[in-house]
Amino acid sequence: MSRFRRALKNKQLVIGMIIAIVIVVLGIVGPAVFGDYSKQDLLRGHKPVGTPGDFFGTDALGRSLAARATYGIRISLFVAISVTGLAMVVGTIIGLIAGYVKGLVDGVISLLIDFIWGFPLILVAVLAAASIGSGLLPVILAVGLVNTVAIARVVRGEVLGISEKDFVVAAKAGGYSTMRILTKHVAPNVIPVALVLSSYYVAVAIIAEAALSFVGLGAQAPLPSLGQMVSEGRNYMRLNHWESTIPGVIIFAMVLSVSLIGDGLRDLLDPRLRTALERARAK
Amino acid sequence: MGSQHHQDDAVRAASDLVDSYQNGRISRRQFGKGLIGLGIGATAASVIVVACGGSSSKTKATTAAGATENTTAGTPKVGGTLREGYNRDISKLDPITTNWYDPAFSAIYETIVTDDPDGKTVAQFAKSFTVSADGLTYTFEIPEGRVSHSGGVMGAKQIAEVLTTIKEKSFIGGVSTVPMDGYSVDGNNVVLKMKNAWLGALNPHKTGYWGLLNIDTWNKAGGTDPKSTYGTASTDGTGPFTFGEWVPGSHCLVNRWDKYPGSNTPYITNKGKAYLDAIRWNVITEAGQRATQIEGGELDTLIGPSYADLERLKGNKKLTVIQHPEWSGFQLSMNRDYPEYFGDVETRQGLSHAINRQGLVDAILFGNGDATYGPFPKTDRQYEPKVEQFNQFDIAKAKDLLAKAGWTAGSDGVLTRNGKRFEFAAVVEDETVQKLIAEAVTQQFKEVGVVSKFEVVDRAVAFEKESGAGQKAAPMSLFFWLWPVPLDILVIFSSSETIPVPNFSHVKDDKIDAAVAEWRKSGTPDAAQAASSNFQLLWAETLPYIPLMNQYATFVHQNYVKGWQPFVWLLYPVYNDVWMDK
Amino acid sequence: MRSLLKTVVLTFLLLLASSLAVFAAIRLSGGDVTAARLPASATAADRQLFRHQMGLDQPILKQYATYLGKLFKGDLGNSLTNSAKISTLAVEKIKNSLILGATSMLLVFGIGIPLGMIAALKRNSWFDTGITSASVAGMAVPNFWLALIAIYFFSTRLGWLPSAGQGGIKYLVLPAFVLSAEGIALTVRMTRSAMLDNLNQDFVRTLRAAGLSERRIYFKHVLRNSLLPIISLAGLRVGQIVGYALVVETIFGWPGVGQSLVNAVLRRDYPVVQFFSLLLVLVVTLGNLAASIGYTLANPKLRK
Amino acid sequence: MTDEPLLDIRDLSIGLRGDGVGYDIVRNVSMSLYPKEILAIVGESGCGKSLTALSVLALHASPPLHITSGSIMYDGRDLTKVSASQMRAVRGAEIAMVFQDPMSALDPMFTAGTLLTSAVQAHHKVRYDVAKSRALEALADAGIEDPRRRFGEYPFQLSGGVSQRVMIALALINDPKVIIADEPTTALDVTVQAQILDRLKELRAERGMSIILITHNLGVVASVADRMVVMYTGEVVESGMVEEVLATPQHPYTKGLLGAVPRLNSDAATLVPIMGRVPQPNELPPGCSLPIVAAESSMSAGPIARILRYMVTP
Repeated sequence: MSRFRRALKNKQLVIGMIIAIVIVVLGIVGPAVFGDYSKQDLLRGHKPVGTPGDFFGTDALGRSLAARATYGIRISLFVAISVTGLAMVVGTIIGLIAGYVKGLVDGVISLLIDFIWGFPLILVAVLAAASIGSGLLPVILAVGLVNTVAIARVVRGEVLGISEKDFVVAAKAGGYSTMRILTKHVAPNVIPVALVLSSYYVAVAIIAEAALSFVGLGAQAPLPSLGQMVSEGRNYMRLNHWESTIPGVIIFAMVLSVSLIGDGLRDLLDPRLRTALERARAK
Repeated sequence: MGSQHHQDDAVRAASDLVDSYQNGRISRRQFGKGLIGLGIGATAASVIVVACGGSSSKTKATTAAGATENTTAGTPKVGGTLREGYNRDISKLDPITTNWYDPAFSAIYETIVTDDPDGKTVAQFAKSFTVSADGLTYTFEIPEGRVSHSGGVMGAKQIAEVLTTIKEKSFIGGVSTVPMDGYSVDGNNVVLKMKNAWLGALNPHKTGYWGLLNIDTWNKAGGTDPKSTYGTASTDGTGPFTFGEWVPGSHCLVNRWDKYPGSNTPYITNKGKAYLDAIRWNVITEAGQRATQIEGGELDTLIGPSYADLERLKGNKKLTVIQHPEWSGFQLSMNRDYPEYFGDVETRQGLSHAINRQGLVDAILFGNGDATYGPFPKTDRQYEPKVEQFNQFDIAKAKDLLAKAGWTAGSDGVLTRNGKRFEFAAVVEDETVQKLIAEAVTQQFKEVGVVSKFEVVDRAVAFEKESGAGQKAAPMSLFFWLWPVPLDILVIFSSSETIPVPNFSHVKDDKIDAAVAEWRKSGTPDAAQAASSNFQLLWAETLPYIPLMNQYATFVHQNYVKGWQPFVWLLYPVYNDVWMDK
Repeated sequence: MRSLLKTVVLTFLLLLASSLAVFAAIRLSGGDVTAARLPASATAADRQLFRHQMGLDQPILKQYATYLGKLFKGDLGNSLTNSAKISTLAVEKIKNSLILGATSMLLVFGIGIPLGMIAALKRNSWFDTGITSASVAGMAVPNFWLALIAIYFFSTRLGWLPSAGQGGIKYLVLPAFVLSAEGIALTVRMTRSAMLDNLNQDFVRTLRAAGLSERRIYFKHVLRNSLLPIISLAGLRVGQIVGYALVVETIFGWPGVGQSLVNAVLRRDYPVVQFFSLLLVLVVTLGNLAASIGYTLANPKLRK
Repeated sequence: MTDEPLLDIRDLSIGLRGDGVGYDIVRNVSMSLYPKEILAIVGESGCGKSLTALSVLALHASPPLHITSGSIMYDGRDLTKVSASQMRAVRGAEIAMVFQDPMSALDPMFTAGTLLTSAVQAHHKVRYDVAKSRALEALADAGIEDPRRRFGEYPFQLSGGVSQRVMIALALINDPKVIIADEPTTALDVTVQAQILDRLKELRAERGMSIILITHNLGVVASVADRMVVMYTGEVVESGMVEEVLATPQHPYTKGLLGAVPRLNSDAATLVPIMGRVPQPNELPPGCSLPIVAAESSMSAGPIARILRYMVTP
């Protein structure tokens, strides 16, 4: 209860959660409420927000901006959350192994991790698109790889610190199996860090998906990705800026909400973890 | 006498109609209807109008005041760099190996003949030219003492060699299939011998692909080798400007050639070297930015602003907007190597009737274009208006035809025939207008239960995907073709000789082949018109391709730019007359 | 210093490995130039001959070795799209990207560090709140959208700055700011928290007790300590700039490596993709290396 | 010893303000430092002794800590009321401090020499070479054997003992009248502790300085200090000459402290721990600070208890 109350007192967390809930709800019910995102009406193109009959405006082909944007949220959330979630699981396991086993295994893993971590997600995604072609797949692969590595890196660092701690040393001395020590003693201490970090990587993933779609290497038309909507809308900034404003604001709000949630969770955490997070999120 | 009188009335009526259309009082559609109402085809009307001293294809120039400005008025000033915005990336500046040509071609190169603003063929590099009475021999008189930019001699021998090289080695030279025996030298003349008389013989020669260059320089730089530096690091033409710099994706710069002896072309008023010091084409692929840049004074001239910005540009007092219809257009190929989809005519017609062409023109081009129902745009001299009986937007008819072809809707609404769903992949070039058309068409097909999935690719990749043999080619592609004379080029899109390129639909149809052959043999205007009408109607009915629309070419210049006059017969402005009053 | 040498050697090896990975990915992914170079009508035998001539039938490692060999001789091959020599293209593009990238790096640190310092110094003031909120927003706003907004206001509406293209300094302003926006926000944040952290360190009290002026403590001691984490992550800033340059150059029509790479990927112009991606991998790697060298040099503990 | 105190702290209270809390951590503390004497302030961690010392040079974290009442008289001035620049002139030049943990109290990015010369130049407009020679002197004065070498070394290269000597050099360098040493030996091992304390005593003799020595180690007090002040929960509970206080402690807390000191001649088993913990100021019943040793045995609960247990158990 006290933890919950403390969370409620954290403004960043509360605001972030509210925005996130609104966006998730929009992504879930939006397409049902606003109808078919591909339905066009060529005579009703470029309508601004507030037009009777097309309250949230339309794009060049008279398609509902609201229907498209909410469907875009779905795509974005799918890529960002599911892939980062997977990355968290894999990254945590790799980090646990590297940090705990040490030696050559750790040497090789951490060398690779450090190397890949230095690469910007967008470059990796573009290279992926160059080798397997445009679409959501290269974005998913790139987000998966970079986020796995990023999480593994931090988890490894945490594990290195924790495995020096008395309770782990004691557990080792007590003859517990490595598996048991990792799962019962080490993992519970690093998973919160991995979780909070993931929220930042979700933000990175949302931006990467949008940016890739914006330049035409991500989601392909007529699938309405937010980045692609911004890209299509930019030709009509003067005519009807909503075509790029609506998806633009949504991307902004999504990234902002996850960042705020991340910051809020970080503040709720042990200050010892804060430094680690602060450094890790510098990415 | 009576009949003469009747014709005068018709001429006046047509002339008024053309006038109304040109001044924007009536729409293209009304114009077309008006012509039909008068009982004359557009082709006839344009002939009449030309006879009257007007021109149906005259370029429209509007300023904010609504007045048409004489853009060549005043005493030319020498100097300055013209900054021209261009909506495409600039291809390499080699006429022979490029598959697309850009405005810099008309600054660097001259062609042997060209079109004048009235569409009449006139000499450009040649001093003069003649056609034999049987239409089998074209003789071009080559001026003496002309050299290329590098100083190389450009005599009859050299010119014949260039033309032969173009004919034999260039991709475009190959597909243009002019029925010719070849070029030869006769003293100061270059002689073109035809296999049979054909009205279209000179048309390819007016395009940038036939730009005259110094063949020795070209060979030395590497010829057709992909590693050739010709057109990327240097060029060697005879035009008023020389190669300066070419940075793909960014810009291209040419400088005045001070040894330019002046133009032979009658309508070019500047008979000496160019006024401008240099011209720089800036590649601006972002549609919205093109208008912003010319409004901001960062550009002097602009080719192809976004249609979304057009009204605003027309309202700008500092700018002049010039528009004319493009010969080129948008078509949908239907690969016959997939007969399960496109093998029968009812299916093709069903798909075609599902398309709301006027809607596309209105929504995507903001009305700056025409729906097309046959292969040619309405502005073409030999346009056959009867094609408009076909391919009108009619969902019910579309559904009927598809049902007649044996397609039945499945539980999810998607049509199925013999267990095969009507669902196929398609290809579209990565360009704003084409992408939007593809998205719109996808949805329109969906309305009749057909699922198309367009993949957006670059122009080069699209070409690759369109041109694959057999099942390797995409089942459908949306493409925009570029050529100032559709008659010459569209026939080969459907000829069985040109599978897989550029007959992207892989059509093998005896009737169409016969129509093409007939057209290639037409030596007189009447024969040409008859062959052309036959071909157009056949195309519109049997649909080797689904015609969509053509767009208006749009040009914008600052009012201080003089002599920059793009006209309908050429793709790009001519630069020798251009000067800036600032 | 020894560990630095190790880092350099390892980085070089990893660079080589990753360049091979990029090479192989592009080659194996159907990035066979045959289809692009030969006309569609070419026969299977023609294709086989072409592949042999181009060395495409060799094992990938051998092809890679050949490629590297040519690379070191300065033969980068030709673009498939316009046949231009890549070495000719590259010079101009690299120059442009360097101008934009270096300006952005300057902005990231030249603006980010001072703003972060002021925010830390005046913590909890309206200025601090403003800067901190702006940096949160700055990290969340997608830069391609920021670019559109910036173009809309500064070029389209106000007409102050050109929206695209190249020319004088004024052409550089918008792309450089958009490219560096997120980096500035992050640097502000990091600087602020590092400054605040260090202000609470024991050594600050010692210096105060010795009678040093606040200004000297702040600008010499606290700043120098706070720069360490900023330097250690400067490599990431390089990476970030490189990554975002792919998008930002495209929007502003800035003819640099990023724009060329994206276009080449869209066009499947593999020789260009190959060279420019290797180049960017190199830049990112060198950026990280430079940052770790900088960190070593700035940190007395590692320097000795 | 004259009767005139060099430094006179009167009724000093320091409060914590902010975030809806407000209470005094140090209450009505008075103590005087006379010329050439070593005054020890004794008490457990958290009793306010360091805070009192820090407040002399206004080095307490402010905000959230504020001096709420009282005065600190030095050289005819009330240091609680001087301006920031006047205070800066006092720091290091008149009153210097030596801190507890030398490893973290020295700026890791600068050499010992830079720190020392900066300290000189903060008070005197002298050339660098002058400052440098003073720094070398100070290092020698602080008992460092190879001053030239140490001058160019970074804190991480110095051992704990040497670091603390550098700190002392830093305190000595501007020849102050008072040195406040806040647990200067806690972080050091025993032999080094003795050397440092001896050095402080010598300095007092050589230079005639006054020293305030903050410690919780009564052994140190007994061997070094002249007078002592015992603080408990933010208040002074006992003060007087060292011999007297140690011989006849009046206050139960002082007695408790004495009982907790291991003696060489006694059996380890007789070591008496002080039960419980120092109550937090906000936990004290109003007006009373005498549940002196709250014999609290609930050490198994609460985070602080956990930390304590962690610290107590080996």
